[in-house]
Amino acid sequence: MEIFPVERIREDFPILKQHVYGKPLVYFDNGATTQKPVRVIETINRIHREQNASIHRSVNWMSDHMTQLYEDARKTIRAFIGAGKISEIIFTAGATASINAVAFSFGETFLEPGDEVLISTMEHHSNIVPWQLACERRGARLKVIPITDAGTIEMDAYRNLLGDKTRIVAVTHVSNTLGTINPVKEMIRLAHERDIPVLVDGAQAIQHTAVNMVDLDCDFYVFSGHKVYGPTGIGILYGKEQWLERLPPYQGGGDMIDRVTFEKTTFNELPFKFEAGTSNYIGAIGMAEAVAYISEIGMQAIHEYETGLRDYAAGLLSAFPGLSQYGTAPDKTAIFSFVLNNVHPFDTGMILDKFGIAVRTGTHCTMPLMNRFRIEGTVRASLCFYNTHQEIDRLMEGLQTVTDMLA
Amino acid sequence: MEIFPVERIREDFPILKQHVYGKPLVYFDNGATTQKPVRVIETINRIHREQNASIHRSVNWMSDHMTQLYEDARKTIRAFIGAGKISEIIFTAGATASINAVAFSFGETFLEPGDEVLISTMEHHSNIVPWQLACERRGARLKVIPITDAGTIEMDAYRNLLGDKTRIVAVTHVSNTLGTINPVKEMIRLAHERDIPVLVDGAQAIQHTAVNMVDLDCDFYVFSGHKVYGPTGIGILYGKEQWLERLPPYQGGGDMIDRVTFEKTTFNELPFKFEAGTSNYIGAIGMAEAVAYISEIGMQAIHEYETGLRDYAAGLLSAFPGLSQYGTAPDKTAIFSFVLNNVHPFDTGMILDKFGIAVRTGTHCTMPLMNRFRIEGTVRASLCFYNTHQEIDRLMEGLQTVTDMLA
Amino acid sequence: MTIEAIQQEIIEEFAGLGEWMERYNYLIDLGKDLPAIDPAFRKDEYLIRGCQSRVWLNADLEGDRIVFTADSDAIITKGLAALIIRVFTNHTPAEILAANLDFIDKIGLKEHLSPTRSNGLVAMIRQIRYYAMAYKAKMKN
Amino acid sequence: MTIEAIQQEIIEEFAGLGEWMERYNYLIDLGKDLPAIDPAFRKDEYLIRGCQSRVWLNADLEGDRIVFTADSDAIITKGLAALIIRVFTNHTPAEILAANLDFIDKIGLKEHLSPTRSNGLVAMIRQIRYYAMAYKAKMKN
Ligand SMILES: Cc1ncc(COP(=O)(O)O)c(C=O)c1O
Ligand SMILES: Cc1ncc(COP(=O)(O)O)c(C=O)c1O
Repeated sequence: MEIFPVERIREDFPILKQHVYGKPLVYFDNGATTQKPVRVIETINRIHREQNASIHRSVNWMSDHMTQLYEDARKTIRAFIGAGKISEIIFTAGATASINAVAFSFGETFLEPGDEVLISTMEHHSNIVPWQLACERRGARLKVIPITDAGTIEMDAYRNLLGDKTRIVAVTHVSNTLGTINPVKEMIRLAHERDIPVLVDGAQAIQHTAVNMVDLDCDFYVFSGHKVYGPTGIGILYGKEQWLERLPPYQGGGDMIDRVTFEKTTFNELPFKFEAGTSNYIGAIGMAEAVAYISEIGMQAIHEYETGLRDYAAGLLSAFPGLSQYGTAPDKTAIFSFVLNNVHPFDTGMILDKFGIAVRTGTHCTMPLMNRFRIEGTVRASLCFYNTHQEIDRLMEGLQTVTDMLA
Repeated sequence: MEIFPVERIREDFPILKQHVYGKPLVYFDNGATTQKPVRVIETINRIHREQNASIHRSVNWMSDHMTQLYEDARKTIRAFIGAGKISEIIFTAGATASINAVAFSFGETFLEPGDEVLISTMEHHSNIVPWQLACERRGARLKVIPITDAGTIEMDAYRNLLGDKTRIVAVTHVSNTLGTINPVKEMIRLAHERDIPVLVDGAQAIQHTAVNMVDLDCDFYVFSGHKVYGPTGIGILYGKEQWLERLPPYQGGGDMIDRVTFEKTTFNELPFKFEAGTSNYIGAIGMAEAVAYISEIGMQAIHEYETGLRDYAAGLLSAFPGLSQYGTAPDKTAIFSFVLNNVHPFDTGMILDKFGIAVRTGTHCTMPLMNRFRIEGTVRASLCFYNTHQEIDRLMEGLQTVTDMLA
Repeated sequence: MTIEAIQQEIIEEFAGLGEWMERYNYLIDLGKDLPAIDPAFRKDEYLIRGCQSRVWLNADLEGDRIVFTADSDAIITKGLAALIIRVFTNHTPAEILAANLDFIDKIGLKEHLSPTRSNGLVAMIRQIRYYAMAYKAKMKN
Repeated sequence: MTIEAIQQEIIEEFAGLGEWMERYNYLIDLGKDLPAIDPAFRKDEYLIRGCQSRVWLNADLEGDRIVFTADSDAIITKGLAALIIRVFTNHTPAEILAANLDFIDKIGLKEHLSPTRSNGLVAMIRQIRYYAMAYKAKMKN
């Protein structure tokens, strides 16, 4: 195996040179948002300076050109996630917007009173609340797949929960709090045996591992640009064409229509049916650039390097006295949630902050998961391929200081 | 009156130096999207390079700092539109997303079978389709205020249409096709006499004229960042607190909740209740920078200069043989919709394109308005404060060539 | 003449023309010369959707060859449609399906065939191929 | 002592401390020294919402002065809460409402009072003022 050129890669991310309180920044909050490589920054910059024009339905050269870049971005995303068709790639405002679109449109069409929507205990609020709202509107019920103490799906329980009333399964590919990589392919297979479609929340997976829609065979897959080294305000909804065609549009507005009269509106074809209003075309192009960047590094190389980081950090954290980890599945990403004995996560976070180490503390938008473990919150360090072993050492030093000061 | 320093202002917009087919770009498609001043471009650039971190619920310095910038952006927008409270300013993905949010949430709560929603003939599809969808869902009816041949609201008809069944009025402040500035203040007053709330679509007004929410007294006001010299993927929903508090949330996800259990979710306070998921915080800060920029130039100065441009262009276009203008209200912005006798708008647009003049042709997402005038489309030139009298001359030369070639 | 040869002929015609204005004038003339489509076909069923300038297209089988007629409400589009018709009409489905359409690029009008121009020509060419496929299938039976 | 004088006293205490670690250690000691709040007040009604570290606050009127007690589950927050209590407790509503709270900035802990820190202290101070307003109104009657 070649050595992963992490130092060279860090050069691509200007922000990694920042100092916080005079200390070099250790950015371990990648689960919240990722930093942007210079290619992405410069692409956005260049569009703003030289190319910006509104897309679609235009005769002028600049607009033609922007439209081309936007539709090329769609192709880049399609290739990146191995989707079958261009029309299956919908640009949204982010993962949350994507899930809301599906929960609403699917709910309106396929949820009846007494029906069930199946999610897991480890879902992010963005994959809970939209389904709660849809269930409430349609008189359907939310069912929850339990998890083990290690933070993995209880597969037997899952099999039993898949029932005649289950209309859709919505499950995260990777847990944003625990790092657990769920066996989504197997879960999809089991659901499909009963003709139940599956939405996979890929917000924490897409940046760490190669995904392939055709192979995974999921019905919907969602993620956010800002978590995959791209800009904010943009995300993806992948949906199988046969599903997207059957769903009513979510939002109304420009671009998503074919003809409008006051009596009746007919809708545009896919993917435009789900892209109401002026889309964030600059964001879309920026995201495609991010995806092109990590594709060049190679998802396999990223995965291997991050696995190395994970094992290194896991070893040190496990050996740290008085530290409890949440999420100890063998198959997980480099996300670590932990609590130091008798130390409030917030205190830990505040002291780490003084070391220039950016972590997140709290419930990580997974309150039901916190309830499952009967805790109020954790400290979360979430790593990615521009992080280093030395940075993990600095985290450990920081934790030692926290212990010295507080435990 | 001071002379408006248009040449100096043009220096702030790098893209205005571009050439198309070897000709200096004349950008007359500002109704579709506006260009970005260097301040906005550099703000986004700097955040990407030095400051990016996810906002809210964090203990680390970078995140604190980003949150501060984001909440400051909200304050800037509040001041810019003269809203009473910070909590009334909601960041959305754009005008279309804002209208969809209101149409959905208002519809769910206040629309019953037989109720009426009142819009005008000149609405953009983004202010038609969301209401159609809401009406369809709730069994309500869409009623339409007619307009005059000059392209103004028929006020008598409006008074008569305001009835016991009218639940909300949704009307554009400025028509994106005609340029008409509607008497929204008076329309709001009339609706309020009957306790009917009013949503104003400010997508084409906010960049051309000073607005004040308290003075206007509208209940909702929406606009897009990309049309007010800011980035794509960001917009504003202003809503009076008493309305926003009564509406259910639109989307579910992170940040908009207070507590989540699988049984019950309670929602966060305003404005967060309506900001589900990671918001486009970089877009929000970019938009605030844009708004700060035009505030410094001064909305009054912009308005006066643009009025001068409008009068100059209107005079030349009216004198042009065989040219029919649509939208001849005395009170209008520098948006011109026209058709040359026997020449398809698309042909006109294609030839103007070769002169480096970017206009838009077609229905401009206002098909019902096209039906009203019994036309298939128009050529639209939409100007703003960085445009010049010389550019208008170039448009006229272009139109002369179109006539020579085609009429 | 083969599809290839017709394209070559068009390329030579355009080679004699100067910059965009001459080319557009030529297209405009071609558009004016193209007879209006039979009113029976100027209907929604024959309309190519999703574009600003409307294009109507009809295809009839005469013997083993397809004869296309087309129209547009925009004259430059109509001129381009005339060229496309001239290339494809009176050929067998197999010839049409095998053809490599590259003349538009070579006569400097590429942007008109970019999928982002909403002039309907890309959709028109797609529709021509659909007709060819349909007639080919029909002829097999 | 006046609110102003207490703030001055705290500023002097901190002036003797070195960089952040000494300050935090001092806060931690203050937090540890602050007695746990009466369990009767460690309830949701007394909880300051919207923050990661939970802060409970109670206020009783003794004569014409308000006595505050507070608690937090995070120790640094609790130390800060102890300082804030020390400044405000045992003063009249009028004094509290007139006070200008600037010591936190001066002791170099400003970021803990930024409205973006979700430690609940900003909300705690707001709540202290609400109590003062409420008691002031009550005393008028
Ligand atoms: C009057 C009007 N309303 C709404 C919109 C929709 O704005 P956006 O596409 O940015 O959501 C537009 C812009 O196209 C508009 O001109
Ligand atoms: C697993 C998971 N799902 C969904 C989301 C929501 O993503 P966004 O906030 O970008 O919409 C997140 C990010 O916070 C996440 O981690």
